[in-house]
This record gives sequence, structure tokens and C-alpha cells, in this order.
Amino acid sequence: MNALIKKRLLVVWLVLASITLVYLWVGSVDPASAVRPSAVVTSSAIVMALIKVRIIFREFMETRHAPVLLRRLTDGWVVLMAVCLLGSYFFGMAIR
Amino acid sequence: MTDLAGAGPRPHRVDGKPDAKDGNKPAEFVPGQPDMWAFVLFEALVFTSYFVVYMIFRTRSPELYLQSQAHLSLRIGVFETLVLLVSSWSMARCVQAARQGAYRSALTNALLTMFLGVVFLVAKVFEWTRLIRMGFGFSSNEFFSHYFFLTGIHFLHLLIGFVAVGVIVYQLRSPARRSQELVETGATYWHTVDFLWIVIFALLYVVR
Amino acid sequence: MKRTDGELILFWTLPAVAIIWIAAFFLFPGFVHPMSPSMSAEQVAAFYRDPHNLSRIRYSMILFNWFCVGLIPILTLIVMQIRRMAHRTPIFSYCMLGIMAAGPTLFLVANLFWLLAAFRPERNPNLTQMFNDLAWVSFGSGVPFLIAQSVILALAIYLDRQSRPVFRPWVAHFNLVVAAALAPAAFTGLALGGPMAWDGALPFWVRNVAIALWIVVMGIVLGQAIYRQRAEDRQRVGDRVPA
Amino acid sequence: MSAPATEAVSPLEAPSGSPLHRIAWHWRHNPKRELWLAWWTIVAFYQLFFLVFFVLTRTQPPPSPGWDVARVVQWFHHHHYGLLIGFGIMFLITGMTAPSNALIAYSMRRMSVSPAFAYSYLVLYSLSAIPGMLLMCIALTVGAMRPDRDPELISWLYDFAFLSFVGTMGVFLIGSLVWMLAILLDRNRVLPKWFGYLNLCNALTEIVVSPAWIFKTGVFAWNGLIAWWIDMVVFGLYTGVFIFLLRRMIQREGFGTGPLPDLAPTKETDPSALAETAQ
Repeated sequence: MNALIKKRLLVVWLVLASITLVYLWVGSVDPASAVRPSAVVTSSAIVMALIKVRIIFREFMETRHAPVLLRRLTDGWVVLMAVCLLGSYFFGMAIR
Repeated sequence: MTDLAGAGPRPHRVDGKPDAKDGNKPAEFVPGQPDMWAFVLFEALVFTSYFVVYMIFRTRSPELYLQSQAHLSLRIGVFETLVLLVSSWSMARCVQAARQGAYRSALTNALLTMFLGVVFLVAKVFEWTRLIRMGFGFSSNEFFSHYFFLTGIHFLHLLIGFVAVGVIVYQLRSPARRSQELVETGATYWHTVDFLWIVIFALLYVVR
Repeated sequence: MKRTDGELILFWTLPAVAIIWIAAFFLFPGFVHPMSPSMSAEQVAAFYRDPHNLSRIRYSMILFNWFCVGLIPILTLIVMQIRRMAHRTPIFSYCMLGIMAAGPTLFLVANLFWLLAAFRPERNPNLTQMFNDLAWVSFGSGVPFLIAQSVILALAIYLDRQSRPVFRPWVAHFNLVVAAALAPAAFTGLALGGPMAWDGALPFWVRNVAIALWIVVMGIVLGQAIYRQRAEDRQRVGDRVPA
Repeated sequence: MSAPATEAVSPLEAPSGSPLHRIAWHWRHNPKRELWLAWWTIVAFYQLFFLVFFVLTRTQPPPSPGWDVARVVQWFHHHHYGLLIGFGIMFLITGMTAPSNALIAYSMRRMSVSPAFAYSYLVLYSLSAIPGMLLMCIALTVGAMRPDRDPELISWLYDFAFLSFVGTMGVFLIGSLVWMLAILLDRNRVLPKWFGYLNLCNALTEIVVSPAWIFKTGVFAWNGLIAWWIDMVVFGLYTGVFIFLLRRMIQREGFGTGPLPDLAPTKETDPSALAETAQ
């Protein structure tokens, strides 16, 4: 049992770390050309961050086993963040 | 100093362990004080508002933000994220160990978490000095105001996190205390510092 | 029984403080014929530049700077009496403790502005006038804590329901009257002339007379209460010894 | 004010009748009258505070720190009477903060922690009234009093007022932390733990407001989205919550109606009573 939990935490950490390393690729900038706003980079950065946040909620903070109210609230916050961040980005770019 | 409240009157939760029952559906439980979860959710909402303000102002002058952002080092940011992720991991291991009664291992993991927190702080201070040497301060421009504000307020949360881990260490050290609830409460706070940083990192270093 | 050693010494500092306050009040040339808010900047500057006035302003305000907090021990003695009252909670004594430091501090702010104006009277008259205004407004409208002090004391006395209350009910009525007399001073900013200006009848004369009267009356009833308390304590000890 | 509706918990039955009648009854018989008096003072104070700062003087939400001198003078001109009357009311009622601080200090005395917490809070918050509010009232009254004053000086008074009001942080920061610590350590469960943590949120807003000393425009200025609006929402929630929780605390108090424990022995040894028994 103990070993099983340990292994699960290790796998969770490996997943989180790999997503983090993906940022090196997503966020890399070609030094030759000027940096331009990019909806693809922005959306993927935000979505990746929120996926990581949800994994932390579920695994590290153990909402996996929590009562349904707490699960809903934490998931609700993740959704709210997605709506707010992507919404303000796309809305701001559209009205500019 | 006496131990923090909640340790005394409430018995250690034994039945709340996941997988404690022989059935395949583990019992539901709230990790740590529900009160701490109220704090986490409230503070998360406050940060959401900071993030939205940042995103809106960003789209109003994207060139300025992009140019300033280019001076940040993505590698340092990724390094800091990884450090915090390791610290969260060891914090989660600490909670599991304490739940199973392996207090020695739990204590080691808590101290490891603290050490990684210090590593993060040092990296952060290094990053700030680097930027200030390059001539970018809190009031240099809008992007750097947001950058220093968000990283600064996060830094402060991390410093408070040392108090939380300090409480955990204090609880674990003596057999007379060892409130599993307080260990989980402190861990919840620490993970909050971690997930807030993950969003801040994405917004400050990567978003275009 | 509460320990009361030394309370009498604190109490008898009151006449000394009162004499110093009265002396400083009459020494300050801006009080006896209170300076009018309608004076122009040049007139205010001339007032501070007049060598006869200048030294009196400085010395009186230095005196106030030393002793404006001198009433705090007396107010603390009132707190000690409130704690003897038949209350179920320490709310009123906490209120008094919280308030009593703030009143003198506000006067200290006014005091600083007066001394600042007098420090370099050759300064631009506009600046001197501004410091003078700041001083008079802090002094004139610095009543919020005095009002609260009187009202809270009155409420505490009304709710002190025992056969021999610490203060008689008329002391409470008196405090309410004082609070009412202080109230107009809160609005000194509204007029530069007339009875509501800071040198007018209500904010200056009524208010300062009310404060003086409050100190005298409260001094007397406080003294009576303290002496009575000591007499009762002595009697109680005397009764206990033979038993 | 209509206190009665909230006091059904009192062991004695409150009579029905006109509100005035019931207030008189509570004044006479309710054993918790001191606590209710303080609580209603808090409610009344915050209503008046809102009226003065948001409606009469229009100093909240604050005007911009980025204005030039002429615009500032115009602002004073425009709000002349609002400022003078509004702050006159503030000078009249600022003392109402004392029962609020006293009641909060009392909540800490009910906890299982050292009285040091209650006293620290009492002193910190009593101290806060002058730099946190009254200096602003004085400076803006002086600014509004003489519209013909040198505009440069009016502008200085304007900065002095708003910076002292917004930028007085430490007393509220440490005060909230003291309350937080008392609640978290308390074993009597006087106030819920989540409110202890909410104190931390409130303390953090005092940090977030500090850039107001540096910026004249933008989200971190004294009227900015982050430094003012978000902080104000947190502070408003915090205040509403603690007013509600203090009310619940008073309702739960189990005061009897008998003689006071402090006074009971005094009465036995009361000189007149002793004289009677001796005869």
C-alpha cells in the first residue's frame, strides 16, 4: 500500500515536470525574428498551467477523495480561471 | 508556545484515510481543516482578479509587454517551477508518511520541502537582482510593475508558507502532538503556493 | 480588593497639570483673543514674525508639548473607577483606554504645526498660513475623542446598577451635556467668520469652557470616589482583622 | 437603531410592542446590553462611514493621484461643502471606533489565549484612527476651507490627505495578524478558524496597497484597480463578516441575570451590611 502511494506520487510528479519542460519548447523565441502576440502560445500556456493546477488539486491536495462540494469548488475555480484568463485575452485582443 | 489550535480537542482522524476501508471505494474526507480550504479558495479568487487585471492591461499594449518579457529568463522560470514541484511532491509524501505513522520519514520530507522553498527563494532573489542590474525595477514600466508585484506577493505567500511548514515540523517532532489535521492543513497551504506559482509562471514568462 | 497604592499621587498631579495648562493657554498669544480664520496670509505671517508674539508662541507650545498628555494618568484613574462598576463585561474600560491616548495625540499634532509655523516665520506667508490652518483645524475639530469619552463615561455610569454606584447619575447627565457642548466644534471648517468659525463662540469659547468644566467636575467626583474607595477598603480590612 | 430583533436568545422574554419600548426594556433588563451597545455602534459607525466617504465627500472611490494642480483645485472647489460637512460628521463620530475595538478585544479575552493579544489589538487599532483617518479629514478640511489658497499648497494637502489615508498600513497589518493568531490558537472556539485565515487575507491587502506610495497612475496607484478596488472588496467582505460573527458571538454568550460574580463578595462585606449583621 505504502509503495503504491509512493509510486503514484512519483508518477504524478513526473507528469507535472514533463509538462513544465514542454514550456521550454512552447515559450522559446526565435532570436532572429521579432516576437509577436500569439493566441496559440497563450492558450496552450494557460491550458497547460490549468491542467497542472488540477493535477495538483486532485493528487497532491487529495481532492480526489474529498467530498463532492470541495471537488466541485476546486474544479469550478479551474474553469473560472480558464474562462477569465482566456476570455480577457481574446476579448482584449479583439477590441484593441 | 502551546500547539496550534485544533490539535487538542479533535482526535486524530483514523477512519478518514483513503483506502482504509476494505471496500474498493475509499471514504470521503477533507484534507486538513476545512477552514484552510476556505482561505485557499478565497485567496485563489483574489489572485484570479490580479491575473485578469494583468491580462487586460497586457492586451492594451502588447508590444511593450512582449519586449519587456523578452528580458526574462524562461530557463530560470522553468527551474523555479521544477523546484516548487519537487517541494510539493515531498510535501505530499510527508502527509502520506505521517498518515501511516512513519513520522521520521514525514519529518525528513517536511524539512526537504523547506529546503526546496529556500532554493526557490534564492533563485527568485537572483532573478530579481539580475533584472535590477539590467535596469528594470518595480516602476520601470507596466510589465515590470506587474512582474514584480505578482512575483513579490507570491514570494510573501511563500514566506508565510515557511510558517506553515514550521507548524508541521513542530507537530511531527514530538509524539505528544502529531496532529494529522494540522499537518494536512499546512500541506494544503504549501500546495496553494505551488499552484499559484504555476499560473504566475505561465502568465508572466510564456503568454504572448 | 483592587490594589490602589499610589492612586492618590496620580490624582494630585491634576492641580499641577491644570495650572500649567492654564498658564500655557494664557501665554499663547493666539488664544486669549483667538486668531481669526479670516486673517490674510500676510497678517498671519506678521503675527508669527512679531518678536513679542514669537517667543510667547514658542514657549507656550513647548509647555503644551510637555504637558498636554499630563491628563492621561487622571483618565486612567477614571478607567480604574469604571472597572469597579457593576458591569458584566470590560467593554467600557476598554473603550476608555482606547480613546484616552488619542485625544492628547490629536492635540500634539496641532502643537507640532504651531511650533513648525513659528520655527521659520520668515517662510513664505502662504506656508505659514497653511501650518496655522492645520494647527487650528486639528485643535478645533480635535474633539471626536473627547465627545466619545464623555458619552462612554455617561453610558457606563447609567449601566452601573448597584446600591451605591461609583458615580452618581448626575455625573452621567453632566457628561452628556459636555458632549453636546463639544459637538459644534467638529464643524469649524465650515465658516471663516461668525459664531461657528474656529474663533467663534461655539467652537472656541463654549468648547474650551466645557473642557475646563469637565476637568474640574470630574476631578472633584473622581477624588471623592477614590477617597471613598480607600475608606471602604480600610474598613473592610479593619473588619477582617478581629475575625 | 432597532436592536431588539436580534436578541431573542436572551433568557428573559423581551416584550412585544413599539421598537422604542423594546429598546427601553433591553436597556433595563438585557444582561448583554453592553455587548449589544458596542455591536450596534459598529453597525452605525460603518453606515455613517460609508455615507461620509462614499456619498458626501466623494473621497471614496478616491480621485486620481495623477491630476495636475488645476484639476485638484477644481476638485476641491467642486466638493467644497461635501468635504466640510462630511468631515465635520467624521470629527463628531470618530470616537465610535472605540466600542468596535473594545468589542473585538473582548472577543479575544473570551479566547483561551493570553490577554496580551486583546491589549495589543486594542492599542494598535486605537492608534490607527489618527494616521488612518483623522489626518485625512484635517488636511482635506484645511484644503477646502480656503479655495483661494496657493494651488501648489492645495495640491500638497491633497497628496498628504490621500497618502496618509491609503498609506497607513502597519497598524492594520499587525492588528489583523494579532487577531488571526488569537483565533487560530484559541480552544474555546469563540470565532471560526476560517475567519482567522480571512484576517490573513485582510493583512495581505495592506501589503498590496503599499505601491500607492510609488505610482501616480495605473493599477497600483491609490485609486488603482489592484491597490484600491480589489483591496476594498476584500476589506468590505472582511468587515461584513466580522460584524456578523461578532453578532453570533454575542448571541451565544451565556450570561445569566443574577448578581455579578465580581460584586457578590463586595456586597457581603459591604460596610452597611456588616453593620447590620453585627447588631
